[in-house]
Amino acid sequence: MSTHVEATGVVKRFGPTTALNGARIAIAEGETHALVGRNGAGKSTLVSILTGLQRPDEGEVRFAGRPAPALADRDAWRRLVACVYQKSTIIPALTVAENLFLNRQSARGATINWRALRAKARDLLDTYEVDVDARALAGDLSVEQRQLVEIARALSFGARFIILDEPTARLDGPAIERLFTRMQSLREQGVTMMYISHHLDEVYEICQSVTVFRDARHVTTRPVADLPHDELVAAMTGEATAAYEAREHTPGERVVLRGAGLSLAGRYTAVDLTVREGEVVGLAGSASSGKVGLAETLVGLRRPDTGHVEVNGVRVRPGDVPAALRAGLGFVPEDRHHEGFVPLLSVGENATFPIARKLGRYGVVSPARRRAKAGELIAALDIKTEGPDQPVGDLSGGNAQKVVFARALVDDPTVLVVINPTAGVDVKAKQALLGAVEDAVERGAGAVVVSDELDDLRICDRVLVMFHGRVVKDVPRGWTDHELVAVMEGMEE
Amino acid sequence: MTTLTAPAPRVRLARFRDLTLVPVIVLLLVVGAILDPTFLTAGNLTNVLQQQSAISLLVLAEAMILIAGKFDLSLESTVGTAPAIAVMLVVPAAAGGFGIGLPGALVIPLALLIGAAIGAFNGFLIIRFQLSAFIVTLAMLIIVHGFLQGPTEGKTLFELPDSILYLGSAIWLGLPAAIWIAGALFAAGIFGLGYLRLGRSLYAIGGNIDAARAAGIRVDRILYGAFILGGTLAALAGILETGRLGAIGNNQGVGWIFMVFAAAVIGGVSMDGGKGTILGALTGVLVIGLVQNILTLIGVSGFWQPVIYGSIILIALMISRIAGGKAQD
Amino acid sequence: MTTLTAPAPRVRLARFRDLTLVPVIVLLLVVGAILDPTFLTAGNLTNVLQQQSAISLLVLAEAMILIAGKFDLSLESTVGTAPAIAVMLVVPAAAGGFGIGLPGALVIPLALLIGAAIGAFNGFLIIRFQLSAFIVTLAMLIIVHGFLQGPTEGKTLFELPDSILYLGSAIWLGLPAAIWIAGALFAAGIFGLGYLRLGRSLYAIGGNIDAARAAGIRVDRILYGAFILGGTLAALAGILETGRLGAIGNNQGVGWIFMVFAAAVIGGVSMDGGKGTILGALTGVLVIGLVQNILTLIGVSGFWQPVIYGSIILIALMISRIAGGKAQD
Amino acid sequence: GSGTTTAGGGGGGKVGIDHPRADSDFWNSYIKYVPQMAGELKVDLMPATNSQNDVAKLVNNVQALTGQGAKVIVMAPQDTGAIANTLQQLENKKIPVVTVDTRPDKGKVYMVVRADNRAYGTKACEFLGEKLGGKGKVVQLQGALSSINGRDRSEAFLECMKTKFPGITVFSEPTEWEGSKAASMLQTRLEQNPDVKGIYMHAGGVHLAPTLQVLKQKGLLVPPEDPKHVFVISNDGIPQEFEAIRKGDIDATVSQPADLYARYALFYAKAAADGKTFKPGPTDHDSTIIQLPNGLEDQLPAPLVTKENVDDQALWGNQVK
Ligand SMILES: Nc1ncnc2c1ncn2[C@@H]1O[C@H](COP(=O)(O)OP(=O)(O)OP(=O)(O)O)[C@@H](O)[C@H]1O
Ligand SMILES: Nc1ncnc2c1ncn2[C@@H]1O[C@H](COP(=O)(O)OP(=O)(O)OP(=O)(O)O)[C@@H](O)[C@H]1O
Ligand SMILES: [Mg+2]
Ligand SMILES: [Mg+2]
Repeated sequence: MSTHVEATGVVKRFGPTTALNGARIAIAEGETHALVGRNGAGKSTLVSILTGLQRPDEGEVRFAGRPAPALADRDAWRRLVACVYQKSTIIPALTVAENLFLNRQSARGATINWRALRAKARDLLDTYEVDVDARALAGDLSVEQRQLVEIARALSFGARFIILDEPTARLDGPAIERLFTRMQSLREQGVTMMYISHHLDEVYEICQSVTVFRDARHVTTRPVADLPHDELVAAMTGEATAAYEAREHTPGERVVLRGAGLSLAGRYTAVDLTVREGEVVGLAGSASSGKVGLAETLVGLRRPDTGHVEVNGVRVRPGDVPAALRAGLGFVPEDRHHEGFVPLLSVGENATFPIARKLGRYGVVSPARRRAKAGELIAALDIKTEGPDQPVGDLSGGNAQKVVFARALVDDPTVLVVINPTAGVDVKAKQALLGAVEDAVERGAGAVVVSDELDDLRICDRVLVMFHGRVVKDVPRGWTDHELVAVMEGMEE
Repeated sequence: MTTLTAPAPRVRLARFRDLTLVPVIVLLLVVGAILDPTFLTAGNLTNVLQQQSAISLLVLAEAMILIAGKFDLSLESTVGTAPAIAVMLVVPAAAGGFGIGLPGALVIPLALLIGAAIGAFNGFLIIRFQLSAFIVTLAMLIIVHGFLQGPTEGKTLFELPDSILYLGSAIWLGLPAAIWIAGALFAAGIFGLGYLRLGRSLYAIGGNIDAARAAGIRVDRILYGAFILGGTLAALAGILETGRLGAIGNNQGVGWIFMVFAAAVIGGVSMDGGKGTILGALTGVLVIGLVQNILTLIGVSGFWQPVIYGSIILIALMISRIAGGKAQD
Repeated sequence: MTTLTAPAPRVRLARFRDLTLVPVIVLLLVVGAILDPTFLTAGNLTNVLQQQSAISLLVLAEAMILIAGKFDLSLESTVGTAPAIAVMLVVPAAAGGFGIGLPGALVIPLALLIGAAIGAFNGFLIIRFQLSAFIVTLAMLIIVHGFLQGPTEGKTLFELPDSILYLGSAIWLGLPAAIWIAGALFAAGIFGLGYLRLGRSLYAIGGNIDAARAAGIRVDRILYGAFILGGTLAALAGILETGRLGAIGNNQGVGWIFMVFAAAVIGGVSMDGGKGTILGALTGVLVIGLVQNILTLIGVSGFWQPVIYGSIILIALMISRIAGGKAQD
Repeated sequence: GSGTTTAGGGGGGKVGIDHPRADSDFWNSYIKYVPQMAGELKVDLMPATNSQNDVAKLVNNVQALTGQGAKVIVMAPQDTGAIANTLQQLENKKIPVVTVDTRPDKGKVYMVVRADNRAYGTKACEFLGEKLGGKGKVVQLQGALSSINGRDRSEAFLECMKTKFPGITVFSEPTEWEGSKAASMLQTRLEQNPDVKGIYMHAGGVHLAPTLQVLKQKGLLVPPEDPKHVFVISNDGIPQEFEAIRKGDIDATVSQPADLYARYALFYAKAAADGKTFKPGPTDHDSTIIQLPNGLEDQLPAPLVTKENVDDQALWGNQVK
């Protein structure tokens, strides 16, 4: 088998940060090649270099033995490689159809036939079983639907090399399955793929070989079959790491979070929910189940049509985040870019906004105390950053997620609501984040974990499964994957 | 797999969003007709269109640039400076020219070229040096106007070659040529931004410049094009205005830019880029033109006119907000 | 961790980014001193500071509003209208007043209150109705100026109560009071936006309004506060200017807003929100003031003055871009 | 001819009037005189329009006025070139035009009613030149250089200084009719040249208060006898200037006759509507009509007001209430 894509000696610096330091990768023709590494290891940076968005400071990229085209020649790059980037490349103000066929709406110079374009888009969406209206504005889609549109677009180019940078971080089980089926058939057609994910079991499921990056360098490249799970994790983290063990909790009697008679048109109907101190409650459900909408209502991001929310016995004004926070809530929103952090502000400021009033008197925020507090959080959550003063916008995706987590935990909340808490977070960090939730619960807090990932739900004492906007089942600890998925898919009442 | 949102009505709404000002226009037509019998005559409405034709070209240019996520304040200065410099290159020194004496037939191409050059220079500073478009074009507004005031020493140019007067004063098929020209350019704009890949890429650039770049759109080249086309349209607006007024005063175009923005934004073009249509911008121009005309006809006191005028802009803005259903930015 | 480089240099760089215009200021001081011996005298530099004190308050207000991701054009109209209406509430009808005859001591509080009210109304339209801040405040610029022109019928108010003249003309400890006032307010602004919870939340709001909301910041309340404070500062600027000029003309403040934006942006404040500092904005004001002073001293021809002036803004912008190292927006 | 009312009882037809701007004291006085004079002269006046110093608006307004049936147009085009086309169109429609304050460069006018702006500049120059004894430094606070009046005053002042008083250095400050700019520029100039002894202000309405404020701050607001006195001559003739002359703060002003502008603009408008014609030569109101290539011009007197004649009740500035 010949080498389809090869990068050697790649160095890329961003100011004082070295994102890639002599890294290399070689991907054989027709294989699906995994690239794994901890958050900030330089994976996405390599993607931007392999797709011609950025020029490496040093090193070389070759496609089928030929040097890569000039950076300005975007058409040549697009013929060579298609990509699902980690950062969204959807244009919210345009329709789904136009996003799918951006810059190829028509033949060069020809008039766009919108009707035909929509039909083509519908075909494409059908092929990939993406259930969105081609005419809808992309900005109105859910995070997940947007991701599906991006995937459909990347796969539709007919490129012989496709890169997928954490495509599944925002997808639920069935969507992931569909994606894998699709990738399988592409591979059968001889398409080469590079696949990035923090779900290592996915790597074993669909990839033939794997490259591990650590601290901006290449560590190893091996067939997946030769690399057991433990060794893979050890290669990524540089040390042996045991699998995460969920702990036992002893829920108390006090109810810390209550939702009573909550309904929101189009999202969920007649939901009652109580969380006691020391208890972790999961919220699960497949696409459009309404779980995210419900969780956002609990934290005050949405105002329900009916019903109310109590935090620590205090009835919180609906749709009022500050009131919920003051009542003792901490939360991690679904989309970190949207509601999670202010990119230009530092790690320290982003993490400490909810406790700013405690960092000094008379409305003054003491930078020294802020830095000290942020330092603690950085250490506790193992955030890879130059320090509390680095802007969050410069962090890698997973590390930015940890900053959002830090913000949720900073005020020692007695109620924690986390939505897809480990999206895009590496194995070790995932353990740190789930551990942080459990620590808080052991201190007497109650937690709600909303997630598409079964691993996250394993720490829950019970899982509420939603289907079409209703809570259909309360599943106690001890479920198997198969059971829970069956309930989520509505196959079992 | 059930998507709970009903997509169909949403899309239909989106299409009508271009036309949120149509009720306002109808209202203005009714109010105008009630307030003054002259208002609804063909003559008066033709006047309104003719009066708006020059400024409408600026709105067209600005809408395009705004959709691409940029900004150009200097257009208003180009309206005076481009035709003036072109004229001065052509007319003898006695008539206020430079005494170079290029042939009179060149005056329109020269003016358009000067407009294009100003646009290119703006683009150069903004794209190449990544400077703030607002401040670059603000400085250019001052500088370009200085290039009218400096060589003319503040004087009006009124001995103009016939060629530059023609377009702004001719009548074609019973309507002023300026109306035909503006109409044709708007039609081209609506078509170009609606049905050409080049036009659509302006939306992509304004909506998410990184995504546009990743999709293979030649962002820099297209932005240059937008600035150059914008400058050229502003020069053409200047030519039409020159023909309408018969001379080039030192204040030609000065103060237009605020109205241009107001027209574009109440017409649904976002200041943040990526949103709005040329048709919407056109309705914005019409609203502004009709309001001005009605205020003139009913003869509101000059002292209070600004208050009424500003209030009407606010009301139009609210209507466009309510009908459009989306927060503006 | 190989990527862990020492954090210290980065922070230091970031801190210096506020001061990218300092070399420009030094250059202007040197050039000025060479061109004219009067330039570097204490008297002249004091004059520059006094001349800039009123407009600097507008820059302070605008910088704050820009950092919060919003926009206020109407500040320039408040500069004239707030003190004028306050004066008219106080002076007798014979002196151009409304004949209400409130006590003269109230004139300053009244002016500040009017400024605050204008800011609150802007905030109401922008925050409550989610209208485009640019166009709302553009319409308000026109309307507020109409509220100066309407009641005065375009006349200058010459007979003013002493209280409103005091601040703009008094000398405290050998320096004009206006300089002390502007200095104190800038110091407060630098401290407030750097170290107060409220000030920091302006950055959060401007940087990502949804994240700010999710972090528990009372976004709407703080934005209202920014607009109200902005209007109040503009009214105070009007009071200082009134004292300096000894009368309130119909043009007071008109045309300032462009210079205000230029000063803020060359001083490093982003038009996109969330970026920049008050100290940076202050250096922007100083650059503009020194340029104006030097141009006056060397007596450049009035006709070409705009060209030179605009070019200097462009050059300052480039220096601030190169020294700052980041693309502007 | 003396064929008075020819048409029906309507008094000759409607007069449309456009005001140039509403943001200066002079024009405001003019605007207030207009309805008063219309009453006195029994002119059938349509509601006035205002072109806010924008010739494009003026053109639009004139179109609207003729559309509404104006038989005569009174206007004050601040841009005298760009109105040519409009005048041509009005001539085609046989609508006579009276212009106030400015003389169009091209296009037919029935009558231009104005005081000579160049004469203002010359008068100011002569006054200052004599007071300074032909030597020293003076500052001229210019209006906007893009306005014909500002330019006329400025050019005439400079020309006169050059020819009659070559020993005087003139500093010209372009203030764009803004008080703020005037104050800053004057302050800077006085810092640089503390020996400036004369100031010519193009517009009392906007320049008066700032100038006095700067002089006061510099301790230069002293009586004419004092050697530190700076001679100040203004332009406009508004009541506040008279007040300042009485107090000795400034020395003179050129009174621009706002009342006469309004009166004779309407007088000639009515005459035009009635079909009367005029010939060059002296008139019955202390003025002269001169022949222009494109019409006639009645050059109204613009008296120099000093301490001696400041209380003359005939001055319009003394009649404003
Ligand atoms: N534009 C940038 N400016 C500054 N630093 C950057 C930039 N992009 C990436 N970095 C830095 O480069 C390093 C590598 O980032 P990269 O995004 O490649 O990591 P990753 O392996 O994709 O991580 P994740 O798994 O979290 O997505 C990080 O330390 C990050 O902070
Ligand atoms: N901004 C929006 N406007 C209208 N409908 C929306 C919006 N966001 C989401 N929806 C729709 O509301 C329904 C419920 O969404 P919600 O996010 O609560 O469910 P979910 O279980 O989290 O779904 P997913 O797993 O796909 O995110 C879905 O059909 C979704 O498409
Ligand atoms: Mg990544
Ligand atoms: Mg979801």
